[in-house]
Amino acid sequence: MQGLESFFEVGLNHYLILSTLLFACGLAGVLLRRNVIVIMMSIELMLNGVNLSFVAFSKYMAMLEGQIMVFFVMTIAAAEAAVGLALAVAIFKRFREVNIRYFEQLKG
Amino acid sequence: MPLGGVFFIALFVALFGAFLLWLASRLGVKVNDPVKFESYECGLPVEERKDTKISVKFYLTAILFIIFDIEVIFMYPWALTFRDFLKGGFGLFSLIAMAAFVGIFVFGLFWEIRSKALEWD
Amino acid sequence: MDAQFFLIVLLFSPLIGFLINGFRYRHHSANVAGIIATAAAGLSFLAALALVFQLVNFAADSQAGTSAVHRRLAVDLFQWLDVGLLKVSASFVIDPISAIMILVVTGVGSLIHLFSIGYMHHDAGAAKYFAYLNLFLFNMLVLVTGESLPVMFVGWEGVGLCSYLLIGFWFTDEQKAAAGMKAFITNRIGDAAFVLGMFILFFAIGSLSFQTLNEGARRFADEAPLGWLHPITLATLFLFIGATGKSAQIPLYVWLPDAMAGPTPVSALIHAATMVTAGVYMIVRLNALFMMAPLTMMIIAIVGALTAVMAASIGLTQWDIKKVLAYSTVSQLGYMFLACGVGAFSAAMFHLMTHAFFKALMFLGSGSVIHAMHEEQDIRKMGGLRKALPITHATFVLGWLAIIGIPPFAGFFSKDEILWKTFSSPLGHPLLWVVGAAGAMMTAFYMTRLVALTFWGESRVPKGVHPHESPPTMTIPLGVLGVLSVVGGWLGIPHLIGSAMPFHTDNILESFLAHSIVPLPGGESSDSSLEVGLMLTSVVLASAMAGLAFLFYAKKSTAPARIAEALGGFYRLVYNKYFVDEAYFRALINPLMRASQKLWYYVDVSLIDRTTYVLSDTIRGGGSFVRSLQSGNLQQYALYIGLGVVTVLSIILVRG
Amino acid sequence: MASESFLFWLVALLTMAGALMTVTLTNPIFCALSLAVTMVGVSALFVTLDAYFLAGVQLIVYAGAVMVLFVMVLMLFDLKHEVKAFTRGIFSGALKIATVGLTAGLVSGAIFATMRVSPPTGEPHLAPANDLTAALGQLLYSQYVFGFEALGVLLLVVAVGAVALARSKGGTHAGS
Amino acid sequence: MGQDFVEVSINVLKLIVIFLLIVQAVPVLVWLERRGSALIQNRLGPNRVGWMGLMQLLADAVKFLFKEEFVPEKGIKVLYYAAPVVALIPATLAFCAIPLGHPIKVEAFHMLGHSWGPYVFPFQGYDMNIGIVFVLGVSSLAAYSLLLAGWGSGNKYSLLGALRASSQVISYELALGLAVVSMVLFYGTLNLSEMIRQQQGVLVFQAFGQMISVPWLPNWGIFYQPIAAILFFAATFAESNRLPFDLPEGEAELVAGFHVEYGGFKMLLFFIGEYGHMMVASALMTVFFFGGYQIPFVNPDEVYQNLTLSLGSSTLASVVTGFLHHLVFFLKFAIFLWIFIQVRWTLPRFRYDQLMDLGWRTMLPWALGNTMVTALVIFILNRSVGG
Repeated sequence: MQGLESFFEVGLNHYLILSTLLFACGLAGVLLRRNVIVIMMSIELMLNGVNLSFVAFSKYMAMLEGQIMVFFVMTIAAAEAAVGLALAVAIFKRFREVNIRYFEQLKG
Repeated sequence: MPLGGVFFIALFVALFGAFLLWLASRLGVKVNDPVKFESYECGLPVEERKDTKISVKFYLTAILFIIFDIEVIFMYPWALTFRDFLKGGFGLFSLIAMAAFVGIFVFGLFWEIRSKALEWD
Repeated sequence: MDAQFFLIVLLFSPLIGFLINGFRYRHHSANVAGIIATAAAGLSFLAALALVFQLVNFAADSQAGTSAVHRRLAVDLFQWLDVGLLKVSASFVIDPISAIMILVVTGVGSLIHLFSIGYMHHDAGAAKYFAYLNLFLFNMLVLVTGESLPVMFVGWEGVGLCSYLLIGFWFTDEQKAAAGMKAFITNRIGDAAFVLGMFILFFAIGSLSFQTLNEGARRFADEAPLGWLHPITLATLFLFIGATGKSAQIPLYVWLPDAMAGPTPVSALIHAATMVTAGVYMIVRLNALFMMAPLTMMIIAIVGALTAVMAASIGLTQWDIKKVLAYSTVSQLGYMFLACGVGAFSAAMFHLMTHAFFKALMFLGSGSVIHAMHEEQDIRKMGGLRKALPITHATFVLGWLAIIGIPPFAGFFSKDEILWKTFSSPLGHPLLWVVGAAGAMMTAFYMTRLVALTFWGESRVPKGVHPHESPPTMTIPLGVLGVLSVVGGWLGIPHLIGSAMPFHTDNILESFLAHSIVPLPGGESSDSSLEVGLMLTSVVLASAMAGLAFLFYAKKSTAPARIAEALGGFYRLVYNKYFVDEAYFRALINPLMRASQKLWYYVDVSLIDRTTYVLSDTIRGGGSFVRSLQSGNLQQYALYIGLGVVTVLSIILVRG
Repeated sequence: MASESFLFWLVALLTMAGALMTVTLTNPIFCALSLAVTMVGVSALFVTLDAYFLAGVQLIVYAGAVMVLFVMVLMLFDLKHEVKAFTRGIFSGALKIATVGLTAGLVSGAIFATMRVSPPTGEPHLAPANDLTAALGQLLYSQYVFGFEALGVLLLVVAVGAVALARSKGGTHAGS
Repeated sequence: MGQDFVEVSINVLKLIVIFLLIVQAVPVLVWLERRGSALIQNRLGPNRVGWMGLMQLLADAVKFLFKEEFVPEKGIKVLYYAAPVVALIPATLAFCAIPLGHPIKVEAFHMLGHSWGPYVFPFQGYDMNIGIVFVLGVSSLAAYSLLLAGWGSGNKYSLLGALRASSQVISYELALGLAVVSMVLFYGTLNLSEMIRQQQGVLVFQAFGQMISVPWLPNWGIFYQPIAAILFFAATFAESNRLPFDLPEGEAELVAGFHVEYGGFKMLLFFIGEYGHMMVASALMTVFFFGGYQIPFVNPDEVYQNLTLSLGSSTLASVVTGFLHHLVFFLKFAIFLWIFIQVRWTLPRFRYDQLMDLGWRTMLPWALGNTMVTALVIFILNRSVGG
């Protein structure tokens, strides 16, 4: 009963697959959504997926470095959200919209 | 593992609240009156504008909160291990590392105060 | 306190002074900057004293056991380069040779810093000036204390840089800026040779540390005599070319007279006392290596002697007070090289030291004069300044007596030792002695001429100028250097005189240096009657020439003009410095520029540019295609990243 | 452990549902709320992986701060239901979906491929959970202390930059 | 959650009981608040229904239950209903993580033909090893209920109230977090039970290698960290939107803040949430600064041993110890709840700019300074010992 066993025995692979799926969801959001803020949320989703795999590896490989990495990633993600939203606010002030296409205006 | 407990009680509370709401909606009488469904604005006629003006300060406060919150969070593991560092003889190192961090923190805070980002009127 | 501490103080106190003045050069007044810089230099000098004291004590401690004392304080700061076989650590060494140098550099340097406070106090850029001066001191100390050629080269380049900066200090004057560039470029030629020499040495010996080099040189002792193409000969020749660049010898001496464009204290410090002696110092430092290459030694001796006499002859005709001193410096450096060339390294060091004292003194004196004369440098417009500038005059006279070799002043002992060694050393030759003695005579003549025209005789000062004595910050260094010019020579009193004196004084310097310097192969000649004879000869000749000059110039004689008339063309040749600059222009610089123009036209424009145009057109064509991909649509970019990820993942999966 | 597996599946389901709703719902506010659910779910997953402290940080930073910020901004903008939530273009849309699918598929494939090569050992070897947070702190403040200081500087820069950006022209709405 | 049936069921029961404790405490508190305010304002307060008006709240609850349920026209139904339910969760989850009494040890016993135990039941919902971080993390979710209510009502006043409330909550979370950091620094642990354990007996601390003992003071955190205590308590006032920080509900300007559109039982649920926050704050004050459930000067283990000797059964002794300490906890807890009420009727409300100023420019720097000074003092005191 391979299937049932993998249902009951949750291991590294389960977490990795879950993190892949989260990442893929986030990627789809980034590629397909129009709203800048939703895109940023999708990026957070991708980062969370990666964080999950870091923590899973950290447990199953018995290395705390993974968790340190996650700590750092969270910090940077929060910083990114802060700056990204500040940009979104600036764009919104200008165009009254948060469509990603307006960011093309920022092209140098 | 307390996780099960957490989930259980969260679910229980949610169901409890939902049940009470359901019960209340069952028990209460229904009287249809169109004015009742309007927004409550102290009895004056509802005034609605396309763009409700909301100060950017709320948003600014939230951004600064995120940033400073992370800096505070970073202090937790340090606070937890400070005595271990002391025992291991790295107390000064640890103290200086955190002092530098807090120095940056304080610099940021004072910058924000000086730039009047935290001023409400 | 250990040596490391003092060494760090020695090296870094000028650097810190430089940083303070350098970063705040807009804010400091001349006095504040000067005091900071002088304090830094003074601190460095104290550290140097402490180090030398340790070195001497070191000797006393271990003298009980063995007679051969190897005095050496080495400090290894950190590993600097580690490339394959080449391992260079930033290590510094204080041994008798560098001990003399650090004393001279920091001692004379401090005095000149002090002098500069008075000299530069009108100048707007004084803080910058002091910053450069401190930086120079730092680099010079790196140069003299460095334990390997690369470390020395750092200082070598550093002093070159400072020299450039300071010569062109008043860079708004185009001529002065050009003088700075000339010095820099001329030095570059020498530096290139220096680097080549380093390469050869690394290939031949496998290390660049002085100790290993000097020890490694002994390996070649069996192969002696080494031929022209032997790596050691070549390396030493290249190093010597480097030295001619830095120390202004034939053929690269042309920059030094022009370098007088810088402020006078700079001329005293860099272009008389310290930097220009770096070449001599380098050869002395590698004396064991140079001794292995007798052919190089011969060339050094000949070049030194020729430079000595040629520069002296030019000095006879110059009217600019600093130019005279500059040529005199070149000439004296020639003597040092002559000494090196004949294997009398300790004599070279001795002369280096005494020369630093009296030449710095004379430059500072000339600075004082120029200061008093409101930037006038022509000695024809001076005369009779003795009354207006009593202290300057008195100290200048001490310097004069020292340089022309009147006993018991410093110059007598050192110059006489060089001449005697030139005559007696197995590497020397009587002919070299003759050339050297001729140079000495000329030195006596032009120096007397300088003193006479400047200080004695009638005043030819223009009407509006009222010379005045300089402030104490300037006269105190003069006094100290004056004393040193008198007593400096007593460190190296020859055996002959020393043993005759009531209290038996030995040649302190020679015994101090004894273990750092390879003895001459043939041993010392000890023909004391000959030595006395030669000594008397040179003194008498010098005095005679000095007397002649005194008659010519102090007594308002028409003889010089008549002689110049009589010599005619030859006088003009000498007066125009043998047309060396012009010859260089005609033979080297102009052809080079013409060739460069041709190269530019045929190679650059026709070949390289055209190729690049074709390339750029191709790339532009490709770019316009790629540009269409770069639409500014962020999601499209994200898609590219995603596609890239997919590609990479596929490759990884497919390959296993 | 059946109960632990059950918890994992529960949380995983919650998390995935939140993630899917985040990218598919058309009202941005609901997207943000779904994402908050996902964050809480990820935090719970961290707990199942013994990363207690990180779970707490995840709650405080992501669920409590970042998502609150998102929700606040959305409310500030007063953005309601979007008619056109997704990008145009059938070809590019297909390409994008294909990319997403390929990424997920390839990574999963890689995971399964490596599982066949070396089956997961299953049992973790980390220290007991109580000391993990302390161990994390010790590692963070010794070996990674420079990264930590660098993050401090980064946060400073972000604080300054975000404020400068947000205040570039008064409030979000002209004249406020 | 436990090893076998008995343990799991007792743990589940415990959780439910704690939740019900919160829920049933609310009417009592409301009554207390009304009677208390009446006392302060020289009024009578509710006194008709039941003895001293104690039945008033029960009557109110029944009335709430029978009120009409409706959703405002512009409201978003899902969010509108979710908000009050969500308001309950953070406070409950946080309260469940706080130890309310001494753990109960149950010896092995026989029942239904099986042998069970031995068990140790912590006198709390669940013993988290990251205790305080969990509490803070869960509390930070409280902002959602505000925002959901504000947005879901479709009323601009409620949205404004929600934004103001959440801005206020997050502003004070920093000072709160920093006050906690200094406590973590002081105790060297994140676990709440461990913190309580460190406050046993009389005031004793080590300085420069010597033990200094103050026999007339209990070993409470407040004596080491008075500034942190003040900051923490002030910040919790703001966190639970109580006066003098009740700006979000400012009746005059914002009608009633984020819950303008709520009435009936939904409103009551918000009330439970708010009182829940108050209770969490009081409990945390007790745990951090006032020795938790411990009787001052007395070591709980000694109580347990003495009771074991006098009662004979260690299980019974443990149960008695647990509940005795729970009583002590409850007393301390009640004092803080009373302070909440007393303050509400004593202090006027802040202006919004004053509130933000206090949070960012006063409390945050003080909390930072307190943390660094704490670290420095710990460093200096410990340094001279070992060198």
